[in-house]
Amino acid sequence: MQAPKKEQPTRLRDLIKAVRACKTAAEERAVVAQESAEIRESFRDETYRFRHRSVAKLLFIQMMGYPTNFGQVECLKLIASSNYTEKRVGYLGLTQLLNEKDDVLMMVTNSMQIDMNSSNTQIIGMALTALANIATAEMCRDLSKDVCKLMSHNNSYIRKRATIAGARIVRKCPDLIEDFQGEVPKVLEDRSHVVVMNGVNLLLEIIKIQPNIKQAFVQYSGLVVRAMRNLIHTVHSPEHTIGGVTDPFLQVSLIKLMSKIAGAEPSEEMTDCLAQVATNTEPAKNAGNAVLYECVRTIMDISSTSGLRVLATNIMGRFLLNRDNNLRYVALNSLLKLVKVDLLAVQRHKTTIIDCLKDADIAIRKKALELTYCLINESNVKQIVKEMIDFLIAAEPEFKEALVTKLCLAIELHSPTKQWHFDSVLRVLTLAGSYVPEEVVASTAHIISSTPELQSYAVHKLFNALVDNTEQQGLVLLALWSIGEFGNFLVSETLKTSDGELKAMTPNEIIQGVEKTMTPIAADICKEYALTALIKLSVRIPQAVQSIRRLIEQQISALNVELQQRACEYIQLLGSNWDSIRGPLLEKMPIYAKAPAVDIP
Amino acid sequence: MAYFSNSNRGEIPELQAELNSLKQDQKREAVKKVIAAMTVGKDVSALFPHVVKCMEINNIELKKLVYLYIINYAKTQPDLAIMAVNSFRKDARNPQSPLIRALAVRTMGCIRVEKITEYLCEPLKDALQDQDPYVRKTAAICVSKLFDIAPELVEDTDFLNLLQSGLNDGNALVLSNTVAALTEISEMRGSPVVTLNPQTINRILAALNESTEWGQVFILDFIATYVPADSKEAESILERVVPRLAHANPAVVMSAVKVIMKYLDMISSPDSIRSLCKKLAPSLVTLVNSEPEIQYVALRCINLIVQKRPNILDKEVRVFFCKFNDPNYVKMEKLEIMIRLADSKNIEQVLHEFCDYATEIDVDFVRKAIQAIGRCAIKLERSVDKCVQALLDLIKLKVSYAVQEIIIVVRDIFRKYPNRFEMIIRDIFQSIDSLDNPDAKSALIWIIGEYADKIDDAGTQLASLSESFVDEPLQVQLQILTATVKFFLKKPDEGEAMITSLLKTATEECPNPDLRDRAYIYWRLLSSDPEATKQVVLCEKPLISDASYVFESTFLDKLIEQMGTLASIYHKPYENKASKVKAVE
Amino acid sequence: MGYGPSGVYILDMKGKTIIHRAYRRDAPASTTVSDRFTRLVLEAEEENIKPVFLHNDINYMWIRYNNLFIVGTSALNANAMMVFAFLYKLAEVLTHYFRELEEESIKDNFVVTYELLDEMIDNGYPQTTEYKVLREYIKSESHRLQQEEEQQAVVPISVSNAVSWRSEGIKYKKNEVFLDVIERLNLLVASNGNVLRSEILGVLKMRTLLSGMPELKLGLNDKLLFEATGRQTRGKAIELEDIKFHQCVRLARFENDRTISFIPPDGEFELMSYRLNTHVKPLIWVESRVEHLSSSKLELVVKAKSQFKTRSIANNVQILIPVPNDAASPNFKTTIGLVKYDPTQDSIVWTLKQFQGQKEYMLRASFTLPSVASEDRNRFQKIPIRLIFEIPYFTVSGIQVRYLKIIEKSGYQALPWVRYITQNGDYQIRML
Amino acid sequence: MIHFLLLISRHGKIRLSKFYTAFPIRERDKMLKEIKTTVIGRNSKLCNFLEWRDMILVTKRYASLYFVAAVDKEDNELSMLNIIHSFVEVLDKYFNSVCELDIIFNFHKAYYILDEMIMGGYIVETSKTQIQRIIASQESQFEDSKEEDKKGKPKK
Repeated sequence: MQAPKKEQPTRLRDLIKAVRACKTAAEERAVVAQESAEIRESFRDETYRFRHRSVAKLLFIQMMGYPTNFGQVECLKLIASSNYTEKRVGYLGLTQLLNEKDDVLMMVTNSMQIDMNSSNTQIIGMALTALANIATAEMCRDLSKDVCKLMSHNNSYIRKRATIAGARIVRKCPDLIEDFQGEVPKVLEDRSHVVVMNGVNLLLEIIKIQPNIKQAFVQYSGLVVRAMRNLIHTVHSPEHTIGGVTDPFLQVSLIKLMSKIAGAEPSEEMTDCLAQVATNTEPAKNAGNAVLYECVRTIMDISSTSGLRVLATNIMGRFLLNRDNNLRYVALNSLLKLVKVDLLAVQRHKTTIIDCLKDADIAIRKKALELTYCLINESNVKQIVKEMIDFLIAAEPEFKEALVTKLCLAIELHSPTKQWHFDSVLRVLTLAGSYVPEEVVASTAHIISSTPELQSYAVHKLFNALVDNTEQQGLVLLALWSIGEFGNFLVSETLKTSDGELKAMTPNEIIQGVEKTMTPIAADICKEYALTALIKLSVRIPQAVQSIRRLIEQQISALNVELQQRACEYIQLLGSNWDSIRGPLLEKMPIYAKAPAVDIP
Repeated sequence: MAYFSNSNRGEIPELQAELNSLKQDQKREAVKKVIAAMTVGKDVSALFPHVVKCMEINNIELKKLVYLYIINYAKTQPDLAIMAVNSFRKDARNPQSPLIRALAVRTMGCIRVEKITEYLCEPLKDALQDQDPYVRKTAAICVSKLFDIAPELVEDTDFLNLLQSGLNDGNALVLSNTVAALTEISEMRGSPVVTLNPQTINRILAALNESTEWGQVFILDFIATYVPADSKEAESILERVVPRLAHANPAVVMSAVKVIMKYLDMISSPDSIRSLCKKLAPSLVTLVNSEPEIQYVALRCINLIVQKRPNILDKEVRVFFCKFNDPNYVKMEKLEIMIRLADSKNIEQVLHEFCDYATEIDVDFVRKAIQAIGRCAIKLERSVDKCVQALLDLIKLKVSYAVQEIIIVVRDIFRKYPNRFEMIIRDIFQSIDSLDNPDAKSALIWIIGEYADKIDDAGTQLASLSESFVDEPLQVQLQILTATVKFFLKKPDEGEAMITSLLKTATEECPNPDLRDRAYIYWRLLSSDPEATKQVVLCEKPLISDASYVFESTFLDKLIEQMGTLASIYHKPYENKASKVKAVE
Repeated sequence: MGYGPSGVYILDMKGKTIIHRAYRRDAPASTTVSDRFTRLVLEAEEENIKPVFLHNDINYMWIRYNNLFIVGTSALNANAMMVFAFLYKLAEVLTHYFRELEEESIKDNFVVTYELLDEMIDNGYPQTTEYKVLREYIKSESHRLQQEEEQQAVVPISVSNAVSWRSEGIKYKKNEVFLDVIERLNLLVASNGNVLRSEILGVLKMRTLLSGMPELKLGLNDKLLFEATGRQTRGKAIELEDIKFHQCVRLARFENDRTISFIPPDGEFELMSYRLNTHVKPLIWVESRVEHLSSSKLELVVKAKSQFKTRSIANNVQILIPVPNDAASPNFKTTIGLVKYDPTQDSIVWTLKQFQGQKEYMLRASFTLPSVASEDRNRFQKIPIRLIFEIPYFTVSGIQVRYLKIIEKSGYQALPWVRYITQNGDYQIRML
Repeated sequence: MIHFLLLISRHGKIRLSKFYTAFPIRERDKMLKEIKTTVIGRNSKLCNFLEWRDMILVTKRYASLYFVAAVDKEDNELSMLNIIHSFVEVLDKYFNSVCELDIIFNFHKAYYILDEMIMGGYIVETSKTQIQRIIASQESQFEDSKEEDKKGKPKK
């Protein structure tokens, strides 16, 4: 039985309506499956009149996330058609239904080449668009010559599109850069705005791929500055003016290009030009702000004079106080660049920046956090860390992790005393121990181990914190390690501190504390730390050896190999034949000598 | 009806006017409109006084609407709710209608502010002794609400005594709700209100027959907290509980199963145990035929049951075969139970199923199926060859995530059957194309360390796996460390350079204190006495067994006692922290 | 332990709250629940979301009903089984009330929905959930109109009565009872014909049109009953493995002497369900063989064989055979029935109006396949063949109603009518 | 450069999706899902930029539609916001006060318009009048070809 052939297939509009009428995902799936089957059927007829309609429907189906592989070949057929509508749908289908990885794509190169030589500018445009959007390296190679030629086409519509197609070609095939490099000066002097802009973008693409080529373009800096001047001074065309700014998109591109071709020492005319843009651009509208923002970024990138930098910092200072979150975001972003060259300039905005830590917007908070972190030094660390810890208490989980990481790094880098360092980390661990990265546990362990006067205090404090917070993993790990290493202090010493007495423990209490971290639902890593802590305790608190053996023995059949390995080894070590060696074997571990590697972002 | 269409700004004053209308019909329509607005999330709290006034009219339908309104705002604006208190008190004394009396008490209990208590106590006391059972049961529940607001008040007055007398109520509805209220209050205060004795238990059990299905759940859950004095008492209680297994409501069945599972431990007669177990099986199987969500809960609990008493379902493994259209979460649970039920009689079939699942497309399901094959190999000594063969067949398909899972599984098979299946190692090496799963990588490294003397190119393999040692996650680092020590101990000539450089890197380049501890201990061991080190590192390790995959027994018992509850579904025993429960705003 | 839901929320498919009722203070705001479900719908495939999950200290327990999510919440260690049983019960009650449970019917009846939510749970403890009882004092809008003001609603005695499912004073002119015995066959068959699992799920559905408070006693050919009474079996007796009864049946009595005695609710209800795990040969066996599969063509040969007795006839048989999800140009050859390609199920549907016992039929099907294959084209072989059918006057188990005694103190005579039917349940035959 | 541009409805339906960088299908689906969940329900007062993977998402809500563009970190976020706005303006002009339904039923036209503004990840034209002119000329060719089709002219 053959599915009934419909002379007039469903219209796209009706399909969309039918899909919209579906109440559930299952209903929608059924409608789409039915339609897809009909479309598949229709494709079997080679003389089918509504192929373009079927492909249009597939575009819709694909957008909803359903498979449309079977329509790929049809796009090629449409592209090869001489009918404008069919060709247009075919090209759209090509870019939407196919992926760069699809083999079918190779078969279209020929049609595209024919179209690039069409007399119809629209058709040339379509082919160029397709190339710019999805061409593979191989297609780029095959069509590179044609595109190059079209960059000098007498129609600016073709020139601008060919230039962008060129950008794709150099990205996919860096070895073809030379072909296009030669076209660049022509394009930069094009009488059409957009062609110039696209030329700049092509150039930026080339520089991005081969940064060392930059030098070759320094010679254009005069040209670029001139183009920029023209834009600022003469009101070119109202149709390119947005928010009172002449062609802000082109301005942004040109300014960005300046940062790349400024060379070691930016020319005076360039710095003048930037200064002019920075002072004269109207900051009321988004378009102007985009130009200012780019200008600031370029100033910060090139080795510019401090005068220019002050100008830039002030603009960002203004942005920072603006109520528009977007401006504050970009301000923080640019200050992050500046902070590496001119810390002092940024310090002036410290209060505003720290305030941003409690902004309602997580994007702002994250940026502010990065920046705050950069501003911390030994003189302000106590104050800023305190504020950051306050934020930590109220922070939502997704922000906690970032905050904790930076917080701990800051503590580590700038702490005035080891005691303060330890106290601060402990506070963070107790509040958000599950978010603390492994490195923090490690570095704090090293602080304790390298600071004898801190050891007893630290192990007491950690033990007490552990007993109440067995679910804060970071805390548990640090506490376990410290108890293992310095457990002897727990039994021997009662400490007096500013906030009360830290009592000595009985061996039993200590072992019970460790046992709390070894419940059936505890993470394996905690149990691993616990086992090593226990074996070390066997020489630090020999009185407890019986209960230590009992706890270790519980793990000798553990499913986790590491746990089992440790438990078995340690039980061996507890054997009497090891009595004389055990002490030296498990004595205090050497201090970790390597300085912590800290990346300053 | 137009209630849900968007209405304009002038709505509130308009409604206010309608609420104050003299016509009852219009009033009622107005209240409905107010509630409709409230339902779609509009703030109509401004109308509070006007709505409350409508309570004065003696019409039950209108009253119900007003009550609804008050309940809704009671949570956010309790102070407003207090305004209605006098009307409530009046309604609570309504001589004609028990329904209105009960509604008033029920609704007042929902206004959770301390201030309400002074108005609530008296009507509540009356209601507890009302002649109508519907009012009494409502009052019993209300005591638990009151306890939530003002525990001291309840403790200091004789509410708890009054409530307890509900256990003697001849009406099953009152009795079962009293049980529910008592259970909750006991949990909130952290100690039982009533000390259970055989007489009370008897009385409560007697009410089972006449209770609603939910009442039966309350009662059974209550009984589950009781510890019978001896086997005899346990058996006699179970005699009354067992018929509940035939109830159509899955919650009744599950609670009955829970009581039976708990009491089984106390029964001494093997015959009784056998016969009870036999009765459990069909009920459990039926639960697996229910709606998927109920299946899921049942399967999580059955997982516990078969860990405790595998024989109950030992003939029913087919029930747990995955159907194509089972939701994923059901399939995963079924697999887990299939593993636990696999035995020498059904292994052929079970294995066939697992292999079938292992070629499905869902990655997690495939992994789980492979684990299942491994677990069967460990569990069933006599079938291990078949299981290993099945894994070998799967390796040949070279599906990356499957191969990696197989490595993990094979490692555990080695831990059960050392020196028996080394030939698999070759197949594994031939099929790996990438190792992006750290568990798989760790497993492979462990295998190399363990079989260093039997793998020709162990050194090369190990070296290449250790290449990025510094950047590996901790678990992989630890495995590399131990494996390299083993390798050195087994092939000292080949391994010396490797171990020296590794120990140096691990102690000097890696900041992790645990890793450094391990490295130092090995280092010190090796430098003190390499031969003795062998005794330590290569010491005989207990073989793993199926028992390794079973929950520890006290832990398991705790979960079984909580069967059907969330704790038993998460497999995390619930510790009573009643005080920790916060109000969610 | 043992808590029910602290709040009940009914949401639409996009996660928007339609109506909700908070019973306890740990019930989250409806926007919280709505947010969570909006996220879920966006984030995950529905079948991967577990029906129970914890988020921000709140446990969510949810079911999907028509186009709704019905959600129960708890911050405590709730009895999840009870919550789910309740949610399904709620859906059932609302369906009875509104005929169809969906977004519109709730919006059109929100007052009644509120009233029901209020009556069915108090402080998280489920209360009365019997539709027949509820409807006596919570009227739907249409009933209300007839009722009018003068009548004060009262709690029906049955709410707190021992017989909470039946009201007193019911009257019929003609007293009748209809009993349907319906068996569904669940079957899972491997491709080699091995039955992996077979199971019969039976239900006895009743419709009682009886006056007063009648006492009913039902006799089945229950093997255990015969054994218990020491009676000789005449004909076949069957061993019912797991029986579940409606709450009206006296369970203790049944446990004692296997007597099924009860006072029935009025009207339609499910008296009991049972399950049998006996090995059943597939009533209809279907085999689908891939004869030819290439990148452009697929040919299938399907064989269907009925294995029940010649005198029985299966009605409305539908056989669903999976095919690749990008199949095209279907072509079928068969001597009987109607064959259709149904892309919405990625299957061939072979419909036979009647299928007599002990017959065998063939179907040949061919498809073309597009040159660029869909990603999971060959997955169809992993999908089982499914069957739908109905065989009247026949039960697989052989269950029989031996008697249905009706005794009422007024002494009227009532007629019992009994029907038997067998249907497919989850009936799957694997291809590979 | 712009890696992709999306229009997402407030219920998470994709109304337009244009990729200028190729991602494997599975990866793409995953990305879409992730973006939907991050973008939808975001308070409109928050800033329009989000760091996501190694890109920046520039998002802006217009009534029931979210516009999302993924750009490189060194790109000018404010400028991208301007492009989105221009796109919206052109759509608005073309559809004569645009609404979501226009996009739903004429998504292909929206694609054609987008092609005239952005191509290969770069802005290809910034003048709104110019874009309108081109689109008009394309549509007249489209009408011509329809005529041609009706006459049943033989096709190659």
